[in-house]
Amino acid sequence: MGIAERLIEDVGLRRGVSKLTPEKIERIVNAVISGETGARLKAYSETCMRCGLCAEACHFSQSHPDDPSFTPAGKVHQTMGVLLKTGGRVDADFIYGMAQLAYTECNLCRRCVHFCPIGVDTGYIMSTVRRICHKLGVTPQYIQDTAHSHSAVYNQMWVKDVEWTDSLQWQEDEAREEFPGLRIPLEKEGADIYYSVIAPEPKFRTQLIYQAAAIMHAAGVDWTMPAHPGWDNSDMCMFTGDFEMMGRLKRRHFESAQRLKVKRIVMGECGHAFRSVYDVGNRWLGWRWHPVPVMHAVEFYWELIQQGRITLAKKFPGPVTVQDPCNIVRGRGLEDKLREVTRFLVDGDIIEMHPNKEHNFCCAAGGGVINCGPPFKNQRVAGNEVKARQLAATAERGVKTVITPCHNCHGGLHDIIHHHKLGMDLKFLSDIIYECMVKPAA
Amino acid sequence: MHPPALWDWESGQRVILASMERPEGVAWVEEFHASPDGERVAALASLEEGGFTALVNGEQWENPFDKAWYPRFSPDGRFTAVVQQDGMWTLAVDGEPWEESFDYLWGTQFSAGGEVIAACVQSGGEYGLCIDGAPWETLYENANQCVLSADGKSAAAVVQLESLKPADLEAFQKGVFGVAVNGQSWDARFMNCWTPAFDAQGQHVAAQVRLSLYDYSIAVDGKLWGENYACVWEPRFNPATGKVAAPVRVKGLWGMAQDGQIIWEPRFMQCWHQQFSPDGKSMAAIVAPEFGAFTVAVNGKPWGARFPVVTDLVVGRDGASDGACVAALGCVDNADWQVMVDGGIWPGTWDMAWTPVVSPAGGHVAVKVAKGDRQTRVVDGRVFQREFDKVFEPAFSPDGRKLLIRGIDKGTALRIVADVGQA
Amino acid sequence: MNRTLPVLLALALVLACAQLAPAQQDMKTLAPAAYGNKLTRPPAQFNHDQHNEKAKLADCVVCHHGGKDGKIDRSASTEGTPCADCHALKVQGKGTALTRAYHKQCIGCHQAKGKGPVACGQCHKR
Amino acid sequence: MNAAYEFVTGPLAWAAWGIFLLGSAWRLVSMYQLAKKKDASSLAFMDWGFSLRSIVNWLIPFNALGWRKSPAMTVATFAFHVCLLVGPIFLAAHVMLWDQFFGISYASLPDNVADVMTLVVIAACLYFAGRRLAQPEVRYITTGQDWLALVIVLAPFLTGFLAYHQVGGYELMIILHVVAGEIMLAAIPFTRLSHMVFAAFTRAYMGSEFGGVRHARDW
Repeated sequence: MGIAERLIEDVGLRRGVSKLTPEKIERIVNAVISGETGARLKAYSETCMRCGLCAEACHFSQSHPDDPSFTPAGKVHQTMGVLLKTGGRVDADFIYGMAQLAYTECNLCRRCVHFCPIGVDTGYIMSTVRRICHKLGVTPQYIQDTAHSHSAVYNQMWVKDVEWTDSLQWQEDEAREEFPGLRIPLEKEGADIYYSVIAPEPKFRTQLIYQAAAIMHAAGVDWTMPAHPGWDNSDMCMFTGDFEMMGRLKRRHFESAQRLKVKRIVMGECGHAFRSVYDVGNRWLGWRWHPVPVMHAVEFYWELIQQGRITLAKKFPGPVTVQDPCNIVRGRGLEDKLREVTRFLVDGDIIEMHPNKEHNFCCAAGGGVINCGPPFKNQRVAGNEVKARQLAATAERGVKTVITPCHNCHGGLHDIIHHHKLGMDLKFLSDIIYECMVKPAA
Repeated sequence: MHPPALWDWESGQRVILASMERPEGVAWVEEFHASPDGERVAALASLEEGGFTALVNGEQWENPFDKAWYPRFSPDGRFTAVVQQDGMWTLAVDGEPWEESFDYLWGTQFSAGGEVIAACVQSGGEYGLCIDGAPWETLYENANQCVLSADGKSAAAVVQLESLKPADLEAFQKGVFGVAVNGQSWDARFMNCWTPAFDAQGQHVAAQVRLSLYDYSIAVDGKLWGENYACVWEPRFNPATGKVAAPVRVKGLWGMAQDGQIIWEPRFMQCWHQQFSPDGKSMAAIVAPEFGAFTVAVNGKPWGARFPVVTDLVVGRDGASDGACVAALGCVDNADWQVMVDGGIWPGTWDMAWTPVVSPAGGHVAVKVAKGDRQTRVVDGRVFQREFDKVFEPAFSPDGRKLLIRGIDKGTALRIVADVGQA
Repeated sequence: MNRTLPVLLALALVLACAQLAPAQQDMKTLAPAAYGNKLTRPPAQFNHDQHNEKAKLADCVVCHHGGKDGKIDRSASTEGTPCADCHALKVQGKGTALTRAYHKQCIGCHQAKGKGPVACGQCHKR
Repeated sequence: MNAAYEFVTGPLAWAAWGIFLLGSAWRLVSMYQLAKKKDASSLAFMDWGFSLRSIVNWLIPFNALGWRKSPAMTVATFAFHVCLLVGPIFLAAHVMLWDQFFGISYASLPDNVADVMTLVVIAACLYFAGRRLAQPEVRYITTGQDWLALVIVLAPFLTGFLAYHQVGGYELMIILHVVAGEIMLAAIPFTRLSHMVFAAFTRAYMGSEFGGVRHARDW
């Protein structure tokens, strides 16, 4: 049992380990551990009592009940545990497995936090393992490619400067057919809201930008989007362990908003991006909090509804269930607002998944796992049988729609629903708001 | 009109545009901009019959365009916008489009005096810069982070020198990026290049470069410093000595290096936005001596004030000592903005504040500020008595005695010249 | 047969008396009445004469000291006075409580001499 | 016997307590220094209220999701920790020693209660050992350190129980018991048992992040 028995061939990992020597491994492992980690790692590694309670926490271990190498502590045991025990004297094959495990078998969802009496933060340990992998140059191909894209064009999808504004202008044109006078105001200094998205939106999911513009227009929001890089709030570098690039991206994002003198940043329905600007990237840069307030779309829609700025022409037919994304629920406590918004939009019950809210199971896509691409897809889907069971239980009670306010959750649940032929639809809140709201005429 | 010495510095108030109402035939008017001399206000407008135009002091441009965006006044007072006609993009300057048009054009930039206008262009899938309507001879797979020298005679951009196949890690890590100056790329290629910057004379270019996924340095005219760092931020040339300074990260902390030598010991949680004084004798930067606590350091020595966030650092001349006048903004959670000048904090907090302006001869600082829906400015710590719906960047007369206030209030665009002492 | 009962009764009486006012000659344990009938541990094994013989103790005052206010006076013998007469189970103010007095007296001496029981179970035998 | 007993209850006891107290203090201080140097962005979020909120919520049996999902372990670990701490501190014999050595006197448990608590600790240790052997997810992550910690904890209770009941050679057993207890004390700062020193802080940090930043429960 263990990662060595389930290795998956990946161009990036193979290329990375081919360049390693034992000396380099030892040097870098120790450079990261002694140079970049401190009391947290020391305390965690020393006081983890190996009680195994966390086995109940992880969707991977719950989906592989007979394989203890999928438990949170089991994952640490096979990675950081070995590095600390051997002082980094491990071979390249070990690094291959360690990287595969850290990048593709832990979503950094931190559900295990609810299971560890001592408060060991497995997500932090696995992030540190990833940091070491990054420093060793051993990262899966597809996520590394997004990291490259981030560094070259400040977004994760190789979207060039022109393609960004061009997409916005194209969406603006389209939307004006439906909403005469609608604007996607670019570079509007002093706007209330700076709206930022992740690069897949201009690249593949332009309807989300369309919908956001429609909602902003209908609600009469004073908003803007930047015409320069910084608009992409996503951050795969945070997940590859390239913290220097993570910081660079976050700096660009926040300074883009600061330059426009906006009051706050509202971001689309993405979880990991929220995490990167809410409490990760900002800290690497020395900011205790985000220097410009950031608000996830769930909270923003909730606020618009509270203020009566969204009126519905109809309600969305329920029942529905809601997926609680780890980064905005366990990471920000938006579970109640998510339900209030859902209740406002939906005619019918919210059939809850069990467990739910901050105890909900991860989608198995987040934490950069889905971004590691096709080689790891089967393992990822197999690693979340529990989510399939959760969803199937709601489907049995008549749920056809899963409200999923997170891009990664969308990707993850889509694959699970498809694999298990659950026949459920996934919706962003903005899909439903757009579909149901009163659309202002000219 | 340029230079500012030629502007009307007669004290008093003039109405530039009495009514900012939407004219007949206009579907909507976008955000207003004011010319630096305050003589003109302009906005882009959508026409009811389709197409876009600009309203400059209420007058429409002669010919409308299919689309128009990115409105900017040049420092010498010309109103520009990126426009599209028949599917092709170009720049319109006071309503006149450049002769050449492109598949796409964006990111208008001006020389310090405004005589030269540049923009980024894409033509046939290739990218480069276009200066006063003339594109670079060589265009690239990609070009971004464009920058124009102060005199407008040179332009630089980060360029991609080779195509990348999808997800080709090997090729990317070998390095396909460089810096092109006036269309001519450096010989050296890097994994990444960022923020090219010109020296005062527009002769040299320095940029951040990434040599591997982990090694960062500064390249000047394509030549590396020789020292590598865990990370670097944007380089700046000393206007007097031509030396290059850049923040560098060493063992998890930030300091400042100059031409590859550490000049500020790495002891900050953050250090960035360094600027030299006009005489090159002082350098200031935004630093965080502790986690979450920012301030300004001048020549490596931090001020006593601490804010969770510090922005908008400017370094100007100090009139009295002939040294440097350093101003910056501090805020808490993007609210409660305060103005710091030379280590002191002005009284009063604001919902928002804009980059401080130091008078050219030194001695005075003006800051645009907002409270609620009203905007005004603070000069040398005193609040200007009058509030506006909107004000634009402040400007001092060359002798520093007068202050130009460009504002919009109750639907009227105003130009006010006030004595600095009474402002 | 009919002589058995009186003998048993006499024995019982002697034992009862021994419990109430133990004669030194018969003393096998230290379990004064002050503790009542609820002892935390089995009574400490203590055979007075045997102990003194073995320890070569001729002078009674070594154990049966005088004193007051928590200060021991080795010049004033309290020979014949049971410990519990002076050391109350619980003390108010100065003075040493009975248990502590026993422990200090016995263990202290054993430690000083390097002989004799010092750990709980050595005296409080089951 | 007397010399050995005096040694283990005298110099060795001082040494054990010294190692325990000074060692723990040193570990705490050095850990704090390390945190200040290397974990400033974590330390900055420590918050008394949220720390206590987390600690209290985890101290309630079956309150945390983790407790609810493993009820047997929850019962075992709560019983174990309560008995482990309360038993020795309030054991009459130990109270008597405080009294004898320092004149410090405080309430003690009835011996039969303490006896049961000792058995609970021993039983819990056996249960933990059983889990380590029988439950795959525990066996997989068990290391020598974990066995060592278990043995170190089990030893004083087992020897104490035997000494109390005077089974086996009492004199040897009591010395073994004292030594085992001293080993445990001295091992606290330097083995897995250091969770006694650090767990409050790791828990507090998690509570602070979840309370003050994430606005979510961490239990």
